[in-house]
Amino acid sequence: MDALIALSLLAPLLVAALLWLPAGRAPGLRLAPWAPLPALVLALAAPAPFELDLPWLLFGSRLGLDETGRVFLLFTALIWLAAGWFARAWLAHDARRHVFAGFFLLAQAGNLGVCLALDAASFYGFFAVMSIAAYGLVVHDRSAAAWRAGRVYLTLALAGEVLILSGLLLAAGAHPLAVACLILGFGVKTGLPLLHVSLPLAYAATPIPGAAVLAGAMIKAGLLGWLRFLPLGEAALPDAGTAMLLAGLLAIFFGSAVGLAQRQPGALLAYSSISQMGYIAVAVGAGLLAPGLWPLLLPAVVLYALHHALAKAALFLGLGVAERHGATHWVLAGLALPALALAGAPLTSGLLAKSALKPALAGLPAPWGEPLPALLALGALGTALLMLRLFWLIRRQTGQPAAPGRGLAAPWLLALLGVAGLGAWLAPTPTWQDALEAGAALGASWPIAAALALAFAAVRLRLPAPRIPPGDLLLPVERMLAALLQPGRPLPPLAAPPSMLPPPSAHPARVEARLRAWPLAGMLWLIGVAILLALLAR
Amino acid sequence: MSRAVAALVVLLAAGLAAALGLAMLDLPEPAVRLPARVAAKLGDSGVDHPVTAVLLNFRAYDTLLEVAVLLLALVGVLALARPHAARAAAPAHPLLQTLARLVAPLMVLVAGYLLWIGAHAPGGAFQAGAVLAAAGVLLRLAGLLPAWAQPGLLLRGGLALGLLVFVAVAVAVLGQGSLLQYPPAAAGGLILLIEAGLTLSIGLTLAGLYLAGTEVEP
Amino acid sequence: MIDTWLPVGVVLSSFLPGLFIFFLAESRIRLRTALNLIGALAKLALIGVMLWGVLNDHEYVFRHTVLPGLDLVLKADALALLFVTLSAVLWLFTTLYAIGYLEGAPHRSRFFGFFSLCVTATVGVAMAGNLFTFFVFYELLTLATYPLVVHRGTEQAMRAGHVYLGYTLGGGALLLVGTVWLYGLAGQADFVHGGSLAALPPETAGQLQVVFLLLIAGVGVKAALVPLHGWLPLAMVAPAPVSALLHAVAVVKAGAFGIVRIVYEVYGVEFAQSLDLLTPLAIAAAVTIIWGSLRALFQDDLKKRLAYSTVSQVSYIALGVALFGPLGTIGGLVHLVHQGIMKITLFFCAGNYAETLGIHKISEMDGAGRRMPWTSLAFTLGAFGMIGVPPLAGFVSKWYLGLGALEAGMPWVLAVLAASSLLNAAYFLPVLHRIWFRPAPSAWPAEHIPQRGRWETAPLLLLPPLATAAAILLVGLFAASAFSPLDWAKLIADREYLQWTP
Amino acid sequence: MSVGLLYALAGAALVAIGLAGLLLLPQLLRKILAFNILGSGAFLILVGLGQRDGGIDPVPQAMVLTGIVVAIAATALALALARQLLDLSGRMRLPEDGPDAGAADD
Amino acid sequence: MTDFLDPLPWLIMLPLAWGTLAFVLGPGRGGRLAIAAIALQGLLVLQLAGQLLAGGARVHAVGGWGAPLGIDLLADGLAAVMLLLAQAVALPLAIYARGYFAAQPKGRELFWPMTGYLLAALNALFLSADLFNIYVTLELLGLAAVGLVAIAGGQAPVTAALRYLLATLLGSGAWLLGVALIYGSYGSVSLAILAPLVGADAPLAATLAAALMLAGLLLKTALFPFHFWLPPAHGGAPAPVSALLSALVIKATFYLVLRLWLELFAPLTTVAAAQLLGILGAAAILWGSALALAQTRLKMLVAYSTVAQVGYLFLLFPLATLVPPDAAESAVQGGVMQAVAHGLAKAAMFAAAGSMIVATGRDDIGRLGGVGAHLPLTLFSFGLAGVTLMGLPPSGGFSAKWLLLRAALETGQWWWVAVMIAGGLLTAAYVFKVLRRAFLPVASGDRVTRVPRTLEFSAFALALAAILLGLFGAPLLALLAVGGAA
Repeated sequence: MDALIALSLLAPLLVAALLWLPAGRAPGLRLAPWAPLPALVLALAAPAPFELDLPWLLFGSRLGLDETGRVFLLFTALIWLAAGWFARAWLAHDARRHVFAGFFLLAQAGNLGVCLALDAASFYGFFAVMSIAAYGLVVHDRSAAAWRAGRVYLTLALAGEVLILSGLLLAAGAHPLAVACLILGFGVKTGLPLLHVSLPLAYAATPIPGAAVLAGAMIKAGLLGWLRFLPLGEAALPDAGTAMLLAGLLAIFFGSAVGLAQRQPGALLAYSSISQMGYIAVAVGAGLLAPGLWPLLLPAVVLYALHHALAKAALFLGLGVAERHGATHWVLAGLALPALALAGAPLTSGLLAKSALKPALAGLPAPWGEPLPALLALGALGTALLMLRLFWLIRRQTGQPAAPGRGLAAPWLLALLGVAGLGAWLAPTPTWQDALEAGAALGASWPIAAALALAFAAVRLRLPAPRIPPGDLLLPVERMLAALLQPGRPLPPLAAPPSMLPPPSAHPARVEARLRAWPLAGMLWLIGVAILLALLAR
Repeated sequence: MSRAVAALVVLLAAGLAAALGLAMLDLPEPAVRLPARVAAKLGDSGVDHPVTAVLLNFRAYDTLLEVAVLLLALVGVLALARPHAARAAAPAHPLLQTLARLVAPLMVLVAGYLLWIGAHAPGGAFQAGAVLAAAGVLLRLAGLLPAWAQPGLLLRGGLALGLLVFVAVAVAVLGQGSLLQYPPAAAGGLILLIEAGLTLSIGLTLAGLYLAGTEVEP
Repeated sequence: MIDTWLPVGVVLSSFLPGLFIFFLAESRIRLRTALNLIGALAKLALIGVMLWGVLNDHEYVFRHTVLPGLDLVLKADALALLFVTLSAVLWLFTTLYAIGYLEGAPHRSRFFGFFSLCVTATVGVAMAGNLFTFFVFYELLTLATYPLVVHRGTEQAMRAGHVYLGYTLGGGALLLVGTVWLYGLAGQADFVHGGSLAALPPETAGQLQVVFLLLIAGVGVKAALVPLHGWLPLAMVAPAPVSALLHAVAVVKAGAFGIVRIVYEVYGVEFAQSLDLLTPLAIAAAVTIIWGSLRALFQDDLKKRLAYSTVSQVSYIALGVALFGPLGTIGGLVHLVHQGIMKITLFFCAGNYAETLGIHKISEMDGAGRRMPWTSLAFTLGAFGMIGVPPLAGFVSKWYLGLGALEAGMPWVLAVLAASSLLNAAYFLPVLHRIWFRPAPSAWPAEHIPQRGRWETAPLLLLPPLATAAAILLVGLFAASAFSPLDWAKLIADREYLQWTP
Repeated sequence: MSVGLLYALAGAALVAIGLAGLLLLPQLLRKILAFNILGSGAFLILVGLGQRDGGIDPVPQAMVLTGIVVAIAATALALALARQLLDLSGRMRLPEDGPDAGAADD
Repeated sequence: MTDFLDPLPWLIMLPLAWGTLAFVLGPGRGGRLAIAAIALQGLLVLQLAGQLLAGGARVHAVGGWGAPLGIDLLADGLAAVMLLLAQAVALPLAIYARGYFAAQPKGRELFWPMTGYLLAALNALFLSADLFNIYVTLELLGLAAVGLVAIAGGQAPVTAALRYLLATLLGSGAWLLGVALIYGSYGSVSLAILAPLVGADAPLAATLAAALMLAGLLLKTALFPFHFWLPPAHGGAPAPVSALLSALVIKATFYLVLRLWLELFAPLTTVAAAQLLGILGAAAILWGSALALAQTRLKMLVAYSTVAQVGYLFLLFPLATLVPPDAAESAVQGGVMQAVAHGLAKAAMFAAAGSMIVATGRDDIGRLGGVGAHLPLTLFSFGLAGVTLMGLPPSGGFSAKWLLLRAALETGQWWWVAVMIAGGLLTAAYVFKVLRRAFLPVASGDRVTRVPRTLEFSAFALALAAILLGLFGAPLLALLAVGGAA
């Protein structure tokens, strides 16, 4: 099992190293898609709680799996596998595909490592490797949009890293600010409001397989950070909990609303992610608010993560398939599955996840316990609308296949299978039962129905879709920064470097020449005698 | 500036003189009385004249260094005298030449006397040497001596003889306990030996200061 | 007997070859190279022996009385060996690099002579057993580095040399006054754990504070504490190996090391704390960290940007020292080593770009990663290390500094660290971006060394940065292993704090 | 006031005269002569003070003899230098002591 | 037999003898003889030092009479240190001079005799315990020095020599006046006899004598503002001469100031007078350094550096006068150490400068390019000497500065600290002004020729000695302590 852990982490790294060497490019590209296989095996085969101590690594590392970690590793590995497989076909004619693969594998190693890390330092280490390597995915297209997305992504990611590091250190010192730092730091990755601006840009700019892992797997690493490092279930932190809960709610609605105003499917999906992660933030916030509920909340959160990760990855891959093959019926049918899942339609993992969440949230004290389920249901309406809007966009935009797309279907299918099966397999039985209740099904269906109605009305009435550029709040900030900082303009020097040489002046030399004249020199000497006489005589 | 400075210099010099005068008028009785000590030790000095005794015995070391100073001055003057083509001696008046020929031997004789008398009365090597040098200058003025911007080996030996003898004697008597500590019995003879050497060298040196110093092309 | 002479041997192992090299004819390349390498390897061997001894609680002390009450003491304790080992190892790499870098350049004998002297001074600084000895080698360092700074002989180099001298000699003077004053107050005292001043009568406290200021200002010049840092960015006109050595090991590190010694082993950290000296030091370091980073942001000249980065990074060491408690100590000390490895890599790479392609400015670096992937890889590791990306060296430092800040009850330091990391990223990542993601221009500014087979540049230029870059990764990744810099720093901190922890 | 003291006072006056001359006279020959006057004054003081109570003191006399020889040596060297300077520059004065040239100002 | 080998008289007679012999041998001859003899003198000094360390200060009564009738030679620690310095500087310089005059024959004819007399005068001066005898040695020294300055001929050196001669004669004249006054007051000129007689209630004559003698010595030591004669004289002479003069001759008069101040006239000294000397010293440091920095000729720069360095010597007076004995001892040690260190370093610096001038064919700082490449050892020597002058460790100059600083801080006279620090930095400025030029490549049209090895190595030996002094200064201080002068 130790060897398997090592292999899980080393496989992507070794393949990446192979890609670095010119001679290793071809074999490396062949091997790249299969790099997450050891991790997948590990996730499936490892005994649930198991640990591996590596005292010589970093500050003494501990790798291993607990239940949470295992689920995360499972879906993470699966998504990376599907995306990697997909990428081989997607980028078959890209001259820089080895570069993409390199970053892809590095980010993958980081992401898998995050799932396996059981101590702060190594978690942070893997997290950072993942975040930074993903920059290479975001800017792969080298287009202006990609550059901008990359810049924004990286800035926020680094701010997040710094916050996380500060948070981890503060937590080690049991400092009250630790929780805030951690929430915000990982919140960058999970797209908390205000920290979310990089997501739409990045998802839209990244090539499809990259976007799939970003939106599916990597975003969940932020969640895992919360789960690992926030004192969930241990101490009640009403302030932090409330803030997070509110932020989550805001994200749910804000994400849906702005998402509807998007023109690009990628950006729309990003806002959907923001919205979906809002649910999770609400749950985590609830956990902070009421530690007693956490044993109930944790499985729900994990399940929700799994569901959203797979669904979002599948949606992105489907987006790619639609782009290359055109929006055929089969493709649209395939897309419908994750879309419905996201909207929480009956018989989907989405409903399962939401069913798991609801009872736990309902246990919250006032003023949350009552209104929360209703608000969440309203959120589901937003999600459903978003999905409809997505279909609309896909149909409109992908009229002609842009490039031949052989070999894309199989990995997509793998992802769809995951969406269909994995949630069902892993969900605890009571959740199943809740979800299968008729009331639940009905409750889950009405938002979809309402959404359909609204959409129909909107199309009929030719309501102009509002238009909000991806990144929404980013634009004014960017403008302000551009005005403030013009890179390349040097700051004025603090102080002029001191010059050691006095300016060459004839003056001392002139004085010197005068001193040489006998009358003056002699006079000075006589004065010297006189002064000495005066001073010596007491 | 210069006038004011000059005035101030004069003033200060006068002030110095005044201070010197004041100081001299307010002298204490000397704590040490050297004349008495000189008189007491005169018998051991090897000479009868107290000044000569001080010069060549009690403070002979001063004299030794002083001889070195004199020779050094000549060395300095010689160093300045660039080797110009020696000017032919200017023809002098025949009367001067004759007179010089007559007087020079006499002056040598006088020098010898002064040297000998120095042990008892005013006189001694310096006086004798000065007379010798005067003879040399006289001969030179009469055109009877060649110029010597570049003294030969013999001449250099003569110039150095006095100092070398002095030094030799000074260290030869080290066995007595210290530098220039003449054995009481031999003191008179040694002093005479030194003075003899000095007379020759001082004569040559003083003459040389003149002779070398004049040998410069205008 | 041998115990006494081992430290001397370490000093001489570069001093003697250095002297000899001065007088070698330019053309004696083989002999010169052999001398250099023999010296470097001999030094490493001697250090190896002492490392083993010190680990087993042995101390190597050489003592020579210069004047009554004034001893020259060379002492190899754990702290000294940390720095000595760093210097010796990096010297070896830099020598190799310099051999490649200066191939065919004039005045190589002089260069390598002073180069060796420079390292001699550095190991002297490291092993100085008291403040006087420290000062001796500190000044020697100034003198040995000046010719290296002005080596190119251009007007710009001369001016930089001028400024360099002005600053460093001025600093030396302050250090001297402080030292003399302290000797007058307390007599001669060796560096000892916990310092030697706590026993002085309380009425001397005011004087001790002034002396502390003098001493820190003195060493702060070399450590480039703001506002004493003005020389450093100018000094980057020196040839790349010199900059590498200057920024990584020799000069700035000597200053930083001086701060370590003064705080821990002259004043004693507890006593310094009781005199309220640590917080101002921490503030000075923090200001330097931020200011250096801000200035770095606006430099287009690559080496200048690196220089300002040094200003910022070296103060991490001072910061660690100022954080009262073993964790801060560990952070500062380990950064002493880590910053060295990282910065030397960066300067090696900067030198490679300049020598191979004629790239001096960041705006010229577009696509350099394509042409020089290995150099760029090393550069990337160095830059990420500086930012503090795990599991690289810089991360380890920052981690412990952060812990130390909390331990010392100065959580505001975390904000400084965070801001600095962001600024580091802000000035390094654009460089990386250009290297890796921008298309290469049709022609390089001045391609001196053409691609030869697999070698993107001369082998001696490429291998040293790759080795140090690997070290960046390894010291971070295996920080917890035995004999890692972190491990050694912990050993020192253990010994340092045992003395006074009740 | 003894004769010796009178000599000494005269010596003090000579010192002042010599000093002023040495410092103020630009012409070198005069300077050198002034130095000799200064020296003579010092010798007078030395001998005069030694004998201020009337008795003869051979020690200062011997010293003065020595001193005179030394002064001769110095004067000779000074004259040789001045002569050399005259030959080289055509002037009998040091450059700092006034700009007017010409060997004529003796 | 032991009397016969007593080093004291031989140290004086030997140079007199070889100087005279060199004169007899003829123009330009006697170099080898001189070197051998100076080496012998060196051994004698070492023997003397050994004797002193073992048995304390020694008196040698010339003629066997003893003071006050005769003249005494006194060898105490201070004298021995100065003697050591003189021989240590003279030996390498003699070797240097042989090579130098082979390359640059101007002035070689009578160099050796004059040097012999110069050394005799120095040794005699250091050993003399008799005020009038000191006068004679001063004159011997002065005339030898003046002769050496003029030795190469030419208008500038002759002018400088004449100026120097007049200045030094004025100084000796003042000394002689003082001697006359002292003799008139006390009836003796022996230091040993006089020391107990001079007290705080000394007559005006004694005070006036002290003022005159000290002022005369200051003039001869070229303390600011009485330095006017020094730069042209030291800067214009041939290099070995400049080295001898700067290293030794002014040290001799400084030595006398020290002796008078600390011993004979100690009861007369006041804090105010000491501060005056210190202020003049400080002014010398600043003024000399500033002018050194402004020079374009290498040797003039070095000469002005001497003006500045002399200033350091005089800082010891405020630090040693009427202060606690600890500080005073430290100050005197520092002052003497500075004298020794400066002697060695300045000799090295002038020697190195001479080599550079021989090699480049001109005395121009702006045209030193290529020296670093062609004469590395010489430049290195110059640099090492500069290190000592700057007071950087490890060097004699540093040890001196250390001791002086310690005294200054112990006595709370922080303003001297500032002066010393500023002086060190200014020194660095002018030393590096030379070094940085020398590092440059040869300017087009210039050429740098090789110089004889002996030139390079002798300069290096001197510079190295100045550095080693910093590492092994303790024995020197132990020697200095003999006899309680310090």
